[in-house]
Amino acid sequence: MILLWMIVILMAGGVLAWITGRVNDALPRWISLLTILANLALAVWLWLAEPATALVPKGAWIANLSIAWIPQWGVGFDLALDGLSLLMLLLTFVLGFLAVLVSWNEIYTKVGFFHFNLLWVLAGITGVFLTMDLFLFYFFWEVMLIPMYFLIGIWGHENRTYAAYKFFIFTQASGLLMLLAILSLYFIHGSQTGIYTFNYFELLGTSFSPAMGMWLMFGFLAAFLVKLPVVPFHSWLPDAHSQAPTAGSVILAGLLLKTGAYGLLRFVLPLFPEAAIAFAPWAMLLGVIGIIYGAILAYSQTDLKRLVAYTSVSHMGFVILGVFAFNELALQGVVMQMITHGLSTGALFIMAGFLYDRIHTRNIEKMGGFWATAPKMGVIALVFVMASLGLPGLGNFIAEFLTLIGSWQANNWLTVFATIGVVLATAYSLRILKKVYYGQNLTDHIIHDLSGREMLIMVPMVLLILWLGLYPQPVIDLAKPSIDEQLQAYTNVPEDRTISMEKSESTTQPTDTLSQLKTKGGAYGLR
Amino acid sequence: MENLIWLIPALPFLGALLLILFGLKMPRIMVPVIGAGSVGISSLLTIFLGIQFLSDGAAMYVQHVWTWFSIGGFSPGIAFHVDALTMVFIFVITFVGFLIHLYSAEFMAEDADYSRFFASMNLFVGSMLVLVLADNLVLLYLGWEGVGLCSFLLIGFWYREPANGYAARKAFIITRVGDTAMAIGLFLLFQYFGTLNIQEILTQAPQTWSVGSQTAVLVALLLVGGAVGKSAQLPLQTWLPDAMAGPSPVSALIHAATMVTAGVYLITRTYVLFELAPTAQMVVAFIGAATLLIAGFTALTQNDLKRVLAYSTISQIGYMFLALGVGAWSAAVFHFMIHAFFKALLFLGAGAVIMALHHEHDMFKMGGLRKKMPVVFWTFLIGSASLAAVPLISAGFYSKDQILWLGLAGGNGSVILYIAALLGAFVTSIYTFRMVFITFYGEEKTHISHMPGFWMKLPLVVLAILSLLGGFIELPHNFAHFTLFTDYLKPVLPVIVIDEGLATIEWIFQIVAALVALSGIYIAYLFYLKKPYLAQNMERSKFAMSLHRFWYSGWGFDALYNAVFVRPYVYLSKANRSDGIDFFYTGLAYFTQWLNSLFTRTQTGMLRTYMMGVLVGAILVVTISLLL
Amino acid sequence: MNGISMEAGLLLAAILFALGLMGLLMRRNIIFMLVSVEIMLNAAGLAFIVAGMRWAQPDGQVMFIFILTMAAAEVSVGLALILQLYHQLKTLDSDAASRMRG
Amino acid sequence: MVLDDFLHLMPLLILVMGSLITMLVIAVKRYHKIIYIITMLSLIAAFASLFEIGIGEPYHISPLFIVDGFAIFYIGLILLSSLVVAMLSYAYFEQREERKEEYYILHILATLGACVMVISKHFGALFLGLEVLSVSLYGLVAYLRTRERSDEAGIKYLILAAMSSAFLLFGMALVYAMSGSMGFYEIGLYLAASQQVPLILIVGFGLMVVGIGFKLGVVPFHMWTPDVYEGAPAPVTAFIATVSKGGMVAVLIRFFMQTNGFNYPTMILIFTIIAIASMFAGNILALMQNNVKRILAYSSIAHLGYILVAFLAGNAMGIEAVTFYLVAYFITSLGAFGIITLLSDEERDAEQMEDYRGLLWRRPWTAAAFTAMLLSLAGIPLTAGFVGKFFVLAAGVRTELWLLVVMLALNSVIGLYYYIKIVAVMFSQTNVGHERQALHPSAYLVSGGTIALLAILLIYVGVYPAGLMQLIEALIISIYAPVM
Repeated sequence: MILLWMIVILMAGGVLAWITGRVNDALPRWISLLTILANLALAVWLWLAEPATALVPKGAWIANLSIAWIPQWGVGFDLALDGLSLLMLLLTFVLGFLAVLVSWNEIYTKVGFFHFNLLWVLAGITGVFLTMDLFLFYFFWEVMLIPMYFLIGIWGHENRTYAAYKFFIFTQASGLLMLLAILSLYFIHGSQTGIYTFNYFELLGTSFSPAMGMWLMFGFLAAFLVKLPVVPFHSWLPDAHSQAPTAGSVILAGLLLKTGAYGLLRFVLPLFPEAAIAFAPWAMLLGVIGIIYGAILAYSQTDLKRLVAYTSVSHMGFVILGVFAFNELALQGVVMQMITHGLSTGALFIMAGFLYDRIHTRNIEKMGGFWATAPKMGVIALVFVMASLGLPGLGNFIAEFLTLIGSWQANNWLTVFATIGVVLATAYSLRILKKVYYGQNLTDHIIHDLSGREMLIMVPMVLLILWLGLYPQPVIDLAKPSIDEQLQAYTNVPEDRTISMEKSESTTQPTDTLSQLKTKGGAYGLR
Repeated sequence: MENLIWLIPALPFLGALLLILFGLKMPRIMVPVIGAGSVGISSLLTIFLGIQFLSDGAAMYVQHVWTWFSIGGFSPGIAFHVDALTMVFIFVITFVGFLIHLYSAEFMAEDADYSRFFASMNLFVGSMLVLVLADNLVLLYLGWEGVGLCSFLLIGFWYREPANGYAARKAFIITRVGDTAMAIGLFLLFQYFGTLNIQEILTQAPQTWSVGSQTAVLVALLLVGGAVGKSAQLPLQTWLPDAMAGPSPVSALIHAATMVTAGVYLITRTYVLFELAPTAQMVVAFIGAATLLIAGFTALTQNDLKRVLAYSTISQIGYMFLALGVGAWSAAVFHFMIHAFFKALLFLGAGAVIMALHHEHDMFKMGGLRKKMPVVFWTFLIGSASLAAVPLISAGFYSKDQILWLGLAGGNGSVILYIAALLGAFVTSIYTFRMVFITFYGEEKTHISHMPGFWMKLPLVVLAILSLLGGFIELPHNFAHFTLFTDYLKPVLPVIVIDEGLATIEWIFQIVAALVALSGIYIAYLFYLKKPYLAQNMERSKFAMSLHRFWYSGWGFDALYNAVFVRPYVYLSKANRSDGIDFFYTGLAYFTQWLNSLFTRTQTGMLRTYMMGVLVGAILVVTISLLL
Repeated sequence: MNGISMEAGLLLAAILFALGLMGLLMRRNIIFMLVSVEIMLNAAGLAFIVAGMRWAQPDGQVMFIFILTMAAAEVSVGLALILQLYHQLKTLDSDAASRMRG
Repeated sequence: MVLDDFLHLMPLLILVMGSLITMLVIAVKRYHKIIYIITMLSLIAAFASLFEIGIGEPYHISPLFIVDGFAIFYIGLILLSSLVVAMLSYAYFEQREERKEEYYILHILATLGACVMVISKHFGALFLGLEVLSVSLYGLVAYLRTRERSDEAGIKYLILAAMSSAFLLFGMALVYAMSGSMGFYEIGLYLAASQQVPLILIVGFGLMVVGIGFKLGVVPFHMWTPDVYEGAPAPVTAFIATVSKGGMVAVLIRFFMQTNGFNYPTMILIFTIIAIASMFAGNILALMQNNVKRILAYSSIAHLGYILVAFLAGNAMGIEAVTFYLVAYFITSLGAFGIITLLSDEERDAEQMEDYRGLLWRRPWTAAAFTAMLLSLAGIPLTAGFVGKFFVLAAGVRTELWLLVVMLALNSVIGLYYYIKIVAVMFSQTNVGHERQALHPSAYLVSGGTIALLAILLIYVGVYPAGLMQLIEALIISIYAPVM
């Protein structure tokens, strides 16, 4: 029931904010702040009430809820929460909270309507993370787009309309393909078992011909890969991210992209094991291409937000790389990546927003030497830049390290290239630092340092990213059961893609790895 | 005591934290107190720890602070491992570090970003300690990257100067290239052992791999990749000279004494893997040889005082690599320690000089400082003597002579290596004293603005003493059987086997080495003090000039890398700035628009057209139904 | 009228229909268009009658009467509209009535 | 028996009565409100009378009519939508100078015609209904005589409609000539009996397709739609978009069901081509259009294409999908045209994109409602349109019409663009430059209420479609019942 409440609270809060927005501007801000805080409290309570360690014996599911909705089609209003969803929810509410704070002094027009959209996006995202019914999933999947479209289209920067169209059309197109896949799955399952239902758990057992499985998986992938995004389906992202208002960018980068990753974990892996295994090498290849392509483009951008946008293209490459490595390390890495990337990129967008407040440009060629007058900002920027280049001690390192060490078990060469991507990451990340904070101040504006409110936003993020970097265990424990759940289908896959604890004795004779490399893990599919 | 190990790295971190949080608010005097104080305390702790370690003769201390993360049996911890090898390193890091902090307290006193400086320095000392204390490779990697970050911050410390920013970035990126190789090495190790705990790997490796197994070679080489990056060896040496953009204490601490020797530490730490991979070890030896020569010759031609020192650092680390390559583990570590002393000393001295001549770096604008700054001069002279390995009196002689000797007589030693090392020694003594003579002799060219005070002199003196006496704890066999250092390291590092045939005639080689060093000094004296015109004459010849230019540019590596990697990458990136893939989608959009304009033409608004449409439709429908 | 085969009758109707269609397409004067439409309708009616003859049922004629009435109604409305249009356009050229397009 | 006939024809009879009464009242005294009320009453009464008819066995009034659940549902749908149109019309015509009263007569008669089509099971009845509908539509389209666009639209519609019905009739004649009967069912029997279907008959069917296609406004018989939509008064446009097309769809379904035309690949092929062509033509034509009425016209072409996809599925689910989608589409387009009506003033209809610039900040609720309608047309969740599209896709996927389904998906993406374009305009800032042509409609409670009602209905169906689906299932079932 509490799950339903989370969504209802957000939606109600949104409507309330809209209505009160006509009275004055302060109210909606406070309302949405409180709404999100309430949900955050709920989520935290859920977490503390369920010590992660207790999950392991009694299965992954912490809480669930099922209400009949469209019985004719076997559509139910099924919500369920496991470690993964809980983590995503926590991230959602934290970032939502920050998004509200960020827009506090940024949004002055139509404040009420703004917060309505903000809260409804969050509601949609929450729904996506919670639902266990494919119809409902698609429903929420679409619901979260409209308000996002408005956020970009109304409060965005100069080129907002174009960006909004692009975002909307890309996501819609891919979503419809997923819808087709969902429907076919529905009918296939129905014709096999006679039970026509969209329920996730029912559909899990469905079996189909390899070709069919492939097609269905592509249907789902279409939606998730566009959302993630994976090169070459990424071109909506830079526009959307750079044109959206700060809060919008934060939610886009921090949450919307994660719905794609979540979809991969929750649906693609367990529903289509054979197809996934067959497709794995190509998916990982896409991931690597994404990592490198994103990094290369990020390096030459002059629009700060656009630069950061391309860095997320690069970082999301790690996600798909890890997902299709099918082992615990990699998936843990992916989950970490989802969270830490949400924080670090979110923070970078917020910093960009702060700078935009001060000098009214996003062009880094016009910046420089801000460290002199804004040391606090500099230090915090330093932290998150380092996070984005994966400096150990910060959360992103754990994520990337686990992802890579996991994907190495599956495919050596691709992992090597992915690792090279880290060097490129260094190049573009340091470029931010150098262009913005080093050198001489070229603007005539005097850059004043972070205000109290801004510190209130940034400091928690710094603490979180440090915590995740130095003691990520709680997160890992929380995610473990659900990751095991997703991996069930892969426990009987070829030995060489499971992580090689027992390798040490299995290969005591002098083995010639160089020749093994090509035959390892996902790579066999490439032949 | 061994439960307090964690304090050693923790204290500098604490200092850094305090300085970051309150650095801007606290009174100026507090900054060095916290900065130097924290390092000082941890150096004291180190000394206590060392005393206890020696007294109770334990093989190693291990302290497990907390489990970093734990997934399916893979659980690297925040855990510290202390053994003889580590002791040497943490001693050097904390003690030399402390001295340099003291020095900086005065050296940086005028700088606006006083607290930022000390914060970064403390952060560095902390990370460096983590690096050497780590008991697993992941934690080591943390320290490894941490020092990289601090080096980046401190090279770019004077950030208003764009050049410094570039230098900092260059350093970070190039070392990151090496780190990537190292990371892949870690993946490979994990794949085979399912753990990254150093000791476990070292014990399991011999059972897993036989000597010469390809995997072992691969792993070793990947680790070497990391090492050459950090230690500025071929082919990744180009960043270190530019790194001199940082303040002199930084160069002393990071780019001479400690960080750049991390590579040496890494290889020594994982020596078992290298013994399993002779090929890789050979590679290390030859990298060392090549580097020490190239860097040496480059140093000959530099005018910038600090760049000379930078290249000499590269070349000295080359010696260490050579030693590692031939399996003279303890010799390498010994040279590391001695080098830390005298090179730190030299940089600090250079710093004092540069500061005195208000930030003048060019040697040829200096001169005649011998009388003006006696303390600096004498300490600098001692340091140079040690660097040039002046026989018997200087510590450098003992450490380097050992390497020369083992390079020939050691297990994997060979004549080529020996000759390279010898030639290197010769060049070293030339450029060292070239530096000394040009800087301190001759007539004064620039007015002296600032004389070093007590806090700057003290470290100089202490380090000078160390670089004189430090050598006597390890004497060549034929002097007296007095080898404290090797014996001390014996539990950790195997003692190298010596070709007994040569052992009898070791004294010949010692004399050769001594003569080489002295003759080098004499040549320097001849060219740069007695008969300067000789040098000018030589430089007039076309060949010499081009050679000079070539060496001056550091054998053209920078140009090469720019041409091969940097420019193409930047070009590619800029060329594709507006994302080629996007054109496909925009093209799609335009196509539909074009279709629209096409279709719109059918809506003429005229009845005739519409009726025509209906008729055509009818005909089509009928024909279709008739055809089928 | 037993001599005539149904095919012949239908053929005649078809020809008539085609003629009407041609007129409709070739004429630009709206009134003539209206007339041509009438012809087409009558062709249809004729076809019905022929068909009715074949099956010896009254239905054909019934339909024909329907068609006639409907045609009448259509013409009346049509003429009224044409009148209005003429007031505005001062012409009966159908192409003139093309202000809505695109 | 005869009495029973009357009972079953009650709704139609009431409508006839209504039209007559209005005529008489006008003869006595022109009084807009009275006429309006009479119209409303007769429509409501007709609707109420539907509940008198039990949904038992299909009731045949041989040879022309059949009254079954299917018919009842569609009649109900038609009556309700024409009721809504009437409600909107009052405000619209109140602020216009022409004589308003005759409008209602024509309105009722058109509705009557549509109802006749729905219950027809015989060419004669079909023809009657069709013509009653069309002839009164000629009048309605050109009702605002003084506007040249209106007349132009009228004349175009008249000529083309006449032409197409000529085709239809000729086709019917040919079919009759071959099969010897005009009842759908008998024709079905004949087809079933004859193993080799005669050529002429096929040609006949082909010609009939022309007539049907024209009324549905599908490619290539679609060209009239934008002009007529633009020229006709907004309420009439709404009527054309809903009632007349709905009636035709009903006939199409019944005809196919009773002649089980789904067994004839030729027909399937033809309709497949038509469906795909309509989807593409409609959406692409609308893409750059700036006249809202024309946009809706083009989009209606596309939507008919979507409906055909479900129709081609051919099975029970398909028919249900068609019906459901039709309902959703009725609600939506009534709402959309309703809002156009609402915003129109005496000079002209609010059809230019500019009229909607910044509407959200001028009339937030209207804008919100319009947004909802547009999103529903685009098939975005929380609206009826989404469920409708989902249903259609489901039907298509079930019978594995992959080509059609993918085309549908692709097209709804293209369609997205122009719906969103309108929304974007409504949300964009108003700058003073556009004040010049801002319309000043006089607000009427009844129209506003209607819109609100429709919006709520839209959301309700979108969020909880189960109820409507039950109703449809319950009523539609009769269409499969074997006839006599």
